[in-house]
Amino acid sequence: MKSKQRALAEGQEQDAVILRYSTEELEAVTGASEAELFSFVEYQPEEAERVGHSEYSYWKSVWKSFLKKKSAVVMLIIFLTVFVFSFIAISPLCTKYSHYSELKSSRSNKFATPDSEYWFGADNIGRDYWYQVWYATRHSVMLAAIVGVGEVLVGVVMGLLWGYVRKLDRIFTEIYNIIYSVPTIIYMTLIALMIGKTFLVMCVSLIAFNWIYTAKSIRNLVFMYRDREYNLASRCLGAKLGTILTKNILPYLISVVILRMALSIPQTIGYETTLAYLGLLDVKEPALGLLLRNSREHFINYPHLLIFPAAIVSLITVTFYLAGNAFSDAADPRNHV
Amino acid sequence: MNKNEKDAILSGRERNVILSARDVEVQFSLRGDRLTAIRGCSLDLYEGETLAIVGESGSGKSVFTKTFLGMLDANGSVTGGSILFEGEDISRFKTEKEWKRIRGGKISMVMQDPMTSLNPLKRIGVQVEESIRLHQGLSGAEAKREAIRMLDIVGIPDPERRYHQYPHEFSGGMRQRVVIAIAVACRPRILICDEPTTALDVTIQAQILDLIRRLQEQFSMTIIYITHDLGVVANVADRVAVMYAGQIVEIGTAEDVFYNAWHPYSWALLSALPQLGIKGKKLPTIDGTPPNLFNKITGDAFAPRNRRAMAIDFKVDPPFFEVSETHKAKTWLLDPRSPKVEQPASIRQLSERMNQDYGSGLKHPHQDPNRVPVITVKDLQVTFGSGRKKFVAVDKVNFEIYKGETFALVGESGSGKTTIGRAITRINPATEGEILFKGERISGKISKEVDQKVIRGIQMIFQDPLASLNERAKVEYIVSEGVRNLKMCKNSAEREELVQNALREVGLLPEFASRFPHEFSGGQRQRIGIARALIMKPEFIVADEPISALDVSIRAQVLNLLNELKGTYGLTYLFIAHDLSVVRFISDRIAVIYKGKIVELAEAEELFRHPLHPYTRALLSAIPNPDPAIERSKKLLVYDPAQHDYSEDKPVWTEILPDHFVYGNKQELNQYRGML
Amino acid sequence: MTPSRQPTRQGPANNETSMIKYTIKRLLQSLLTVFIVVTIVFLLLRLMPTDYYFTEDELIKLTDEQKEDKLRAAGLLDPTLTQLGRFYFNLLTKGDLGTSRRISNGQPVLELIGEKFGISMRMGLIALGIALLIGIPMGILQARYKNGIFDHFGTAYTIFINAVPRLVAYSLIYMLGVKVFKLPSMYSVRDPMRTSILPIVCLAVGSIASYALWMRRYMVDDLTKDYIKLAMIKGVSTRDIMFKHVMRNAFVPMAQNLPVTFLLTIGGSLLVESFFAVPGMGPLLTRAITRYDTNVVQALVLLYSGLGILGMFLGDLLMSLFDPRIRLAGKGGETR
Amino acid sequence: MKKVLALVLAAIMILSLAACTKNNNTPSPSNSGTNPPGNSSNPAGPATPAVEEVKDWVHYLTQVNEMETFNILYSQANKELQVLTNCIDGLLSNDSYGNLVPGIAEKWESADGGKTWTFTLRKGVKWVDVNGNEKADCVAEDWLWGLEWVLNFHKNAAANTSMPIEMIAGAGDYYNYTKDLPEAEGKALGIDKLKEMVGIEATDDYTLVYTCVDRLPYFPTLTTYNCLYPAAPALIEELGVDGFLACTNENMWYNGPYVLPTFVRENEKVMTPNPKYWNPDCKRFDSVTYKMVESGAQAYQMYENGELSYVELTEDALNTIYQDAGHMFNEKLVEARPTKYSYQIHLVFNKNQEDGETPDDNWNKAIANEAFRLSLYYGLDAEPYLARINSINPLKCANFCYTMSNLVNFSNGQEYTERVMELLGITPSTEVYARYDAEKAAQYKKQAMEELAAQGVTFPVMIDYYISGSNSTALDTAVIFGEMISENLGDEYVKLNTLTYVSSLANEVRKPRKASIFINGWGADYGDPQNYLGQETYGEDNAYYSTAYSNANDITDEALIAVYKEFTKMVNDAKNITDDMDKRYEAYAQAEKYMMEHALCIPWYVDVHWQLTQVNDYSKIYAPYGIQTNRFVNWETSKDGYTTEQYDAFAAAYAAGAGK
Repeated sequence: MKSKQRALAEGQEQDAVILRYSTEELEAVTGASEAELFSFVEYQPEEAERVGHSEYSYWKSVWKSFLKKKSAVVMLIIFLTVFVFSFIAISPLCTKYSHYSELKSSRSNKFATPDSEYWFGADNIGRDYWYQVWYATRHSVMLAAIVGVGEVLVGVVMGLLWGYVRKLDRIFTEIYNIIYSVPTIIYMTLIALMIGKTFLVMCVSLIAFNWIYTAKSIRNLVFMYRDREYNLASRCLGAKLGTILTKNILPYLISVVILRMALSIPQTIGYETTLAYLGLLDVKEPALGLLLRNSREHFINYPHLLIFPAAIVSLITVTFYLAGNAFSDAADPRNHV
Repeated sequence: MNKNEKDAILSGRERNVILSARDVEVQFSLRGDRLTAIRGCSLDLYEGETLAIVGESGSGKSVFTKTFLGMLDANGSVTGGSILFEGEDISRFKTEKEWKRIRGGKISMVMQDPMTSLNPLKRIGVQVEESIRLHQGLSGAEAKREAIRMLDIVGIPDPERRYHQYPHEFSGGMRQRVVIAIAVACRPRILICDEPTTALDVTIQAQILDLIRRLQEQFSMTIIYITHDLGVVANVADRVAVMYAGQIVEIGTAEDVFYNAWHPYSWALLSALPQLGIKGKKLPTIDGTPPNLFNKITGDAFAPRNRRAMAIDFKVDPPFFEVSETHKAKTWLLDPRSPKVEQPASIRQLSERMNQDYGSGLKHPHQDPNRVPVITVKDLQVTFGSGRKKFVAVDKVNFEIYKGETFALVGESGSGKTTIGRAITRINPATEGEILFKGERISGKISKEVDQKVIRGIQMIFQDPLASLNERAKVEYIVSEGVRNLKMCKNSAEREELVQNALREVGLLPEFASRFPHEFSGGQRQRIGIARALIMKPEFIVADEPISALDVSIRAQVLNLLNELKGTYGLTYLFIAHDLSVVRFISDRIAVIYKGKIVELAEAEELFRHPLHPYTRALLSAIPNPDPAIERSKKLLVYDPAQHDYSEDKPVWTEILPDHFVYGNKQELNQYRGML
Repeated sequence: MTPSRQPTRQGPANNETSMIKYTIKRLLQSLLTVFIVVTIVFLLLRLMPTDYYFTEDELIKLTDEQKEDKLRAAGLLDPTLTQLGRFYFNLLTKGDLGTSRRISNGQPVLELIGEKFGISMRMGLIALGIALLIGIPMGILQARYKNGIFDHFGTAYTIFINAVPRLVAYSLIYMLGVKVFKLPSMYSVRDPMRTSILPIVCLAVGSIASYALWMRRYMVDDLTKDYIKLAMIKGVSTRDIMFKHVMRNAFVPMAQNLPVTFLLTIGGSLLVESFFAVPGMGPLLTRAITRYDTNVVQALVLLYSGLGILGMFLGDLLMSLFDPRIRLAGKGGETR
Repeated sequence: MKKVLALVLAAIMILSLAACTKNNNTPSPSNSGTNPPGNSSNPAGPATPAVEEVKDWVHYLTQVNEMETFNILYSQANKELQVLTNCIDGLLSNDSYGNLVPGIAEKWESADGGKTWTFTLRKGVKWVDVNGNEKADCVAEDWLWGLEWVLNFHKNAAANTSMPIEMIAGAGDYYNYTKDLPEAEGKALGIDKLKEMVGIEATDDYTLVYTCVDRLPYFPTLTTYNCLYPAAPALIEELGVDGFLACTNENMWYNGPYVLPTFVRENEKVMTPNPKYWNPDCKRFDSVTYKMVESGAQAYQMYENGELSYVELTEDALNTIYQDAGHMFNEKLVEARPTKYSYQIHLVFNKNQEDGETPDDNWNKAIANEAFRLSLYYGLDAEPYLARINSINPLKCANFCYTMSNLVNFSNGQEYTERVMELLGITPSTEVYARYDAEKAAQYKKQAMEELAAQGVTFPVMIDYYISGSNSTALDTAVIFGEMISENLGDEYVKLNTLTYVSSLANEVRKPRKASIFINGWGADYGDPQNYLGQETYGEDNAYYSTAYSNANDITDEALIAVYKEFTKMVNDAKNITDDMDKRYEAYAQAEKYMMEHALCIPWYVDVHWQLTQVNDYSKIYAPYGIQTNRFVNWETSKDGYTTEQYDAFAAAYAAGAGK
C-alpha cells in the first residue's frame, strides 16, 4: 500500500499530505465493496486488550538474545570445545595413557619439541606434555567452576542479607574491610600452613575469601531494588524477609551473578598460578597453575612448555569471560525485545 | 509579536513556514529487528507560533522532533522524507559540522528532566555562558554579564550569586529555568520543549509555562511544545498536532482540536479526561494498547481500539481530510463516502462543561449521622534519619476516614502524602501519634494477630505500574502473593480460581495469569496491581497516585475500575494525588498537605468552592484545564510560605465549617471566616 | 582496582565543625577497622604452632627444654591476650613494632620496611604514572571512537589482560624482553634505569588495562546522560563535549581510587618483584609468613590495612573536591 | 596534583629510557677488570697460556638464600656463613685438599693426646670497620668473648651451643648457669665467670688454650666452625648486646679478607678487600658481588649476558648446550667438584599416618623388617635418579657410604669411605650402579612379602615422601624416584606417594612424623666419622637423625632394636679409641659396614653438577667441615671461562697432588 500512497502523494499541500483515493482504487486494493468498507465494524474490546502480546519465557528470551550475539556464541563454543576436548584429549582417542599415573618419564625425550608422537612435546623429564596439559586443563576448570559456583552461592546469600538487613551492614562492611585490606595471600598461606592444601581446602578457602566481592556487588544491587515499590507491595501483602529476598530480589540478580561467575573463573585460575608459584598448591595432580609455574624454569630455552598451557589458559579464561559477559547481558530482561 | 499578528498567522493570512517536514520516516534497529517509530509524518511550522504535539508515550512525538536536531539515538535514522529548514533538507545532514549550524543557534531544545540535564560538576553560570560564547560571540566579562542577565530573565533570584553555584544546589523548578536559560541563550529561531514540566509540581509547572510564554514573546521564538497533558496544551498552544503510533492524526488550531476534533483518537483522548467526567458516572475509556511498531501496520493504527471503526480502517491508511483551512484530520470518517457521524457529546459540550459545579445531587458525608471511621489518624508524626540528618516527613497530622468514602490527600512531591499512606500500611513506622483501624491501634508494636488483620484489611495500590510489579514473576504469582503469604487457601486449584476471579474483576482475561508483567500496558499493569490488593478482600485501600504515571487514555480505565470496585465491595479509599483536577472527580473529601502538614481538609466541592488556605488557592489556580479559552485567561496565584507569621500567634487545626478544617492562627482564621 | 565503591552522599549539613566532627568520626572508624584487621592477623599467627618460631636447624639441635626457654624468653608462651596487649602497648607508647627474627635477625621491623618500601614505591609510581598516561587517553579514545577499530583493539587488550593470569602475562613479557629486546632480567641498584624497564612494564600492563577499561566505561556512561544531549543541542562540538564535559566527569570516579592505588604502590607486587629480583616490599609478606616472622607480618598488615583504609578515606576526600555534590559533611548549599 | 605528578614521573621515565640506551655500551662492572696476564700462581694448575684473570667476581645466590643475620656467632645457615666466612677469620682454615692450615692461629698442638689444645695466634691481626678503618687488635681473649656469647643463654638466641657443650669442658655448666640468671644479669656477664667455669684460657694475648671434655683428636677441626669464632669485646660494648646480635654489615667489625660495604637485601651485596687484612699476599678479587637471582633460569640468562662469573646449569640450559655441539658454551661445560654433602635416604621407623597422630602400622611393620629394608637397599637402581642431578655423568653422583668422602684419611693415605666400600664389596663404576643387585633384591622382596603378609601388612606399602611445594625440581625428581621404585621393585610391593609441605619440613612433616623417608644431606662440622655415625645411634639424645628423622628410639621391633644397639655399641667403641687414629677409623668403618648391611639407612647420592665458570674449582678451598668453603681467596680465574678440557686437566693435576 505504501508505494501506492507515495504515487498518489502529488497534490501536496501545506501541513499534511492530503491524499484522495477513488472508490475504484480502494476496491482494487482491498477487494471489498465501498459499502462494506464504509460500514462500522462491531467493536471487540477483548481484541483491543489482546493487542501487543507475545508468548514470553524468561530463559527462552535469554537464550534467544544470547544466540543473537554471534561472537559470544563462538566464544562459548570455543570454551565448551576446549573443556570437552580436555576430556577427549586424555581419552584413548588421543592418547595411549589411561591415567595420569601412567605417564612415564623418558630421558631421551626430555624437552622434546612437539612432533607427531608428542603433540605438545615433552617436559623436562620427558613426559608427554599433551596429556599433562589437557589433564591439568580439566582439573583447573573444575576447580574454577567449583570455586565460581561456591563463591557466587555464598556471595549471593550473604549479599542479600547484607543489602536487606540494615543491622548487618556494619558487620559485613567490617568483614569486607578485613578481607579487602589484607592481601589474600596472607590468608591463603596461613591456611595452607595450618590446615593443608588439598583440593577441598583450596576450594573452601578460595570461596571463603572471594565471596565478599560478590556479596558486595549483590548488596549494591539490593540497595537499588530494596525500596522498589513491588517490594513494598510484598510487605503490604505480608511477605516474610526470605520470600522477598528469594522471590523479589534474587531473580533480578541473575545477570550480575553470571557476570561474577564469568569473572571468577579467570580469577581462580589466576589465583591458582600464584599459589603454585608460592608452593601453596597440591602437587598430586597437575593443574594449569602448576604447569605454568614449572615451565618458568625452562621456558627461555623451551618455550613450548610455557606456550601450550599459557595458550590454553588464555583461551579458557578469555572465551569464558567474553561468553559470560554476553550471557550476563542476555540475562538482563531490559535487553530482551 | 502582538495578538493581532498571531491571529493573522493562525487565520492563515500570513503563513510564513519556518520548517517543513514531509513524510518523515524514522526507523530504529534493535537487536536485529527494525522498529518504525515515525511512519510518514508531515508538518509545517509557522514562524512565531507555538505548536503543541500531544500524544501518549510511544507515539513518537519526541523522536519526531529530535530529527530536527539530528539528535536521534545512534541506532536510529531518518529513512525517508525530508525536513526543510532555511532552504536545506536537514534530514540529509550527516556530519557534526552540518548539524552544528543548526543546533543551538537555529533550533534549541529543553528536555524533560531538569535533574539530569545539567552537568553536575559545572557551575550554573558556566553552563549558561557556554551557550552565549558559542552563539552570541561574547566572551570574558561580557559573556558573564549576559549569563547573569539570562539567569535573571528566566526568573532566578539573586543571579550573581547563583551564577557560581552548582546544579545540585537548585531545586527542580529552578534547574528547569536554568535549562531554559541555556536553550534560550543560544538565541534559537525554534525552541523545542520536550515535556519540560512533566517532572515538576503543578504550581511550578504553571510558572514555567508562564515563563516560556514570556520568553517566546521577548525573543520571538517559534515553539514546539511536546506534552501528553491536554491541560498544558490548552495553556500554551496556538496550534495542536495529535500524534498516534508514529503519525500525526489530527492537526489544527487549539480551538479546532479542543472544540471540534474529528479523529476518533482525539475524541477518545478528550473525553477520557477526568476533568470532563461526571462524578459518579463512568468515564469514557480507550481500551487496549497502542500497536507494536515492530509490526507492519495496515490501515488506521487506531482502528482496533476505535469504537466506531469501519472496515476500511483496518485495510487502508486514511489520508488527511481538511476540516477547515487550519484543521485537518486523518480519518475515514471525514470521507464523503462514509456514513455521517456526529462528534461525541462530551466534545461538543467541552466549552460548556468545563468548570461547572458538580451539582448539589452529591452526597455530603458530614450530613450522614451514621458514618463510622475506618481509619483514625491522631497526631501522626513520621521522621526519617536521626540526629543531624533528621527529617520530619509528616508533622502532627490528624484526620479520620469514614467507611465507604474516598478520601483524597493532595500535595506536591515531598509533602509527606505518600509517607502518610505508607504509615497506615505499616511500611513506614510512625514516630509519634497513633493510627487506628476500626478503633484498633495498628501503629507501633502490635501483635501478630493484629498484623495479619492489617494485612488483610488494608491494602495498597502503587504509583508506578512499572516498578510496583515484580517483573520476574508471573501474574499468577503476583496476584496470589498475599494469599500465599497468609496461607488463605487450601490448595493450588483454589488459589488459581481466586486469581482468575480477581483478574476478571479488574477486567483482565484470566489467561493473563501465566504471563509476565512486562507484556502488559501501563493500565493493565495497574489493574494487576489492583487485583493483587483486591484478592485480600480488604476494607480499606491506600491508592498512592495510582494514575499519575499513566497515559491519559488509560487513566480513565483505572479510575472507572476504582469507582466500580468501591461500589461492589464497599471499599474505602485513601487516594493520594498531586493533581486536584483528578481528585475532584473521584473523591468525597480532600485534604491538602504541604510540607508534612495538612493545611486544609474539606468535602471536595466545598474545597473547590471555598478554598481558604493560600496554598490551596495557589494549587487550584495552577490546575491546567483542557480548555484553551480558560487556560489563556487564567490567573496564577503564587504561594509563599513566608506570608504566615507564626512567631507569636500559633497556628491551630480548626474546623472552620462542619467538616471543613483549616490550619492557621487566629488572625488568619478570622480572615478565612470573612471569605466564606 | 574496584571503583564500585560509592562515597556516602550526604544531605546538606550545617557548618565547619560538623565537617571536622564527621572527619574525625570517619578516621576513628578507619582506625577501628585497622585495629580489627591487625588483631585478627595477630591472633591467627598465634594459632600457628610455636615450633614455627624455630629454624629447621634449631629444631634439630635444640632440646625441648631449650626450645621452651627460648619461647618463654621471647614472650611467646604468655597468654595470647597478654601478648596482644603488649603488642599494642609497645606500638602505642613507643611506636615499636618489634624486631625481625627471620628476615633480618634483630633488625627493627620499621627499619627493615624502611629500607625496602622506597624502591617498591618508586617503581610503582612510575608504573602508575605510565598507566595513567597511557590508560586514560586510551580509554578516552576508545570512548570517543566507540566501536571503532581502536576501540576493538583496546577492548581486546583489556580483556586479555584481565582474563589471563598475571603469571602468564609476566612470563610472556619476560620472554619477549629478555629474548627479543635483550633487556636485563634482574633489577640492579647500580643500573636502575635499564633494569627497571621489564618490571615496570609488567606493573603497568595491568593498570593500563584497568584504567582504559574504567575510563572508557565511565565516559560511555556519561555520554548517554541528558546533560551531554543538552550540550549537543547547544551546539557544542563533540570534541568540546569530550574534553570539557565527559572527560572531567568520568575522571571523578577514577579519582576516588587514585589515593588507594597511589598509597598501595608501597606494597609492591609479589610476582613482579620476585621475578625480577627487585628488592622491594612485594615478596616480604609471604616470606615473613612462611618464616613465622610474626613481627614483620604484623607490621606489614598494619601498614597495608592502614594505607588501604587511609587511601579510601583520601579517595572520598579527593572526590568531594572534584564533585561539588559530595560533601564529607558541612558546607551544603541551599536546596530550594 | 596527581596528573602533574604522573606527568613528571613519565618524563623521568622517558629520560631514563634515553639514558639506558646510552648505558648500553659501557661494559658491565663484572667484565671491566683489566688484569695483566700471566700472574697465575696456582701450584695445582697445569701450565696455562696467558689468561685474563677475573678482577671483579660476580657470584649469585637464589633469593631464598638471602642473609638473615650478620652475626657470625648466631648464624646457623650456609646462606649467611658462605658470605661471613669472607668477613671474619677463625683460628684455622683449609687448603684445597681439605687439610687444616693456619688461619689466625699460626700453630696448634696438644701436649696430652687431645685433651688440651694450645693455639698460638699471629700478631698484628686487626679488627676493622666496614670502611677498613682499624678499630682494635684481634687477640686471644676475643675467642673467650666469642665463646661466652655462644654459651650465654641470654645473649645467644641460636642453637649452635651443642658442639661446644659436647666438647669443651665446663661449657654445659656455664650454659645452664647463664640460663638461670635473670635476663639483665645474663646480658651483663663478662668473661670472668667463663674463665672460671669453662675450659678456655687466654694465657696471653696470643696464646689460647682449650680444655676438652675428653681426648678429642679432631678438636682443631672444630675451630673452623663458627661456634668457635672470636668476638671483639669493644664492638659488643659499642653496640650493646642486642645491637651486637642484630649487627649489620655497616656496624660490624671485620678481620677477614673482605669487608662488605654494599648490601641491598634480596638484590645484591658487594665485598671489597679488607685493606688491613693480616695476609695481604693472598690473592683476592677487587670486588666480589653477590646477586640474588629469582631462579636458576634467570642466573643462566645473566651469565649469557656476562652479568655473572659462573653459573650452575639448570637442566634445560644443560640440555640445550649439551645437545647442540655448535652452542657457544658447548665446549665450556665443566663439571663441578662434588659438594661436601653426603645424601641418604633416611628411613623412618616410627611413622604416623597423614593426620600426624595415628601410628602408620603398615609402614612401621614393613620397615622394621630387615628383608624389606634390604630389598630397598639392593633393589634400587639409582641411575635415573642420579641423572636428575647430573644428566651427563649420572654415576658420578653415586654414593655408597653414610659418611662423606674426603673427610678423613688413614695414615697410609687411604680415604675413609674407600675403606668402607672395600668392606662392603662395592666398586664404584661409571657403567652401572654398583649397589644394585636385582637378584638379591628379588630374593629379599619375596622374603619380605612372605614375612610381612604374615604380620598382616598390606601391599603395596606406601612410601610417603615429602617435598617442598614450591620446588618444581624436587617434584620432577620425585616423579622419577617414584617411577624408579615402581620399575625396580614393582607396584604391587611398594609405591611412592609424593606429598608437599609449604614452608617448614620440620614443623609440617618431621614433627608429626608424616613421612616414610627423607632424602637428606649431611655435611661435617668437624673432621671425624663420629660427626656422621654419631647421628644415627640408638638411645642417645644428641644423635640427630635417630631422634629427629628416623625416630629409631621409638622402635618396638625387638630384632631391630638389637641391631641398633649393636650398631651403637660399635660406634661408641670406635669413639673411645683416641690414641690410634687408624684403629679408630677402622672401627668406624666396621660400624658403618654393619649399618649398611642391615640397611638402617640407604646412602643415596652426592651432588656433582655442571656449570659454566670462570674459576678453577680445584684452586678453591676445600672445607670438608667448618665454614671455609667459598672464601674468595687464591682463586684461579679466567675471564673467558674454562673449557671442559681445561677442567679435565685441573682434575687430573689435583688427583696427582692428592695425598702429597
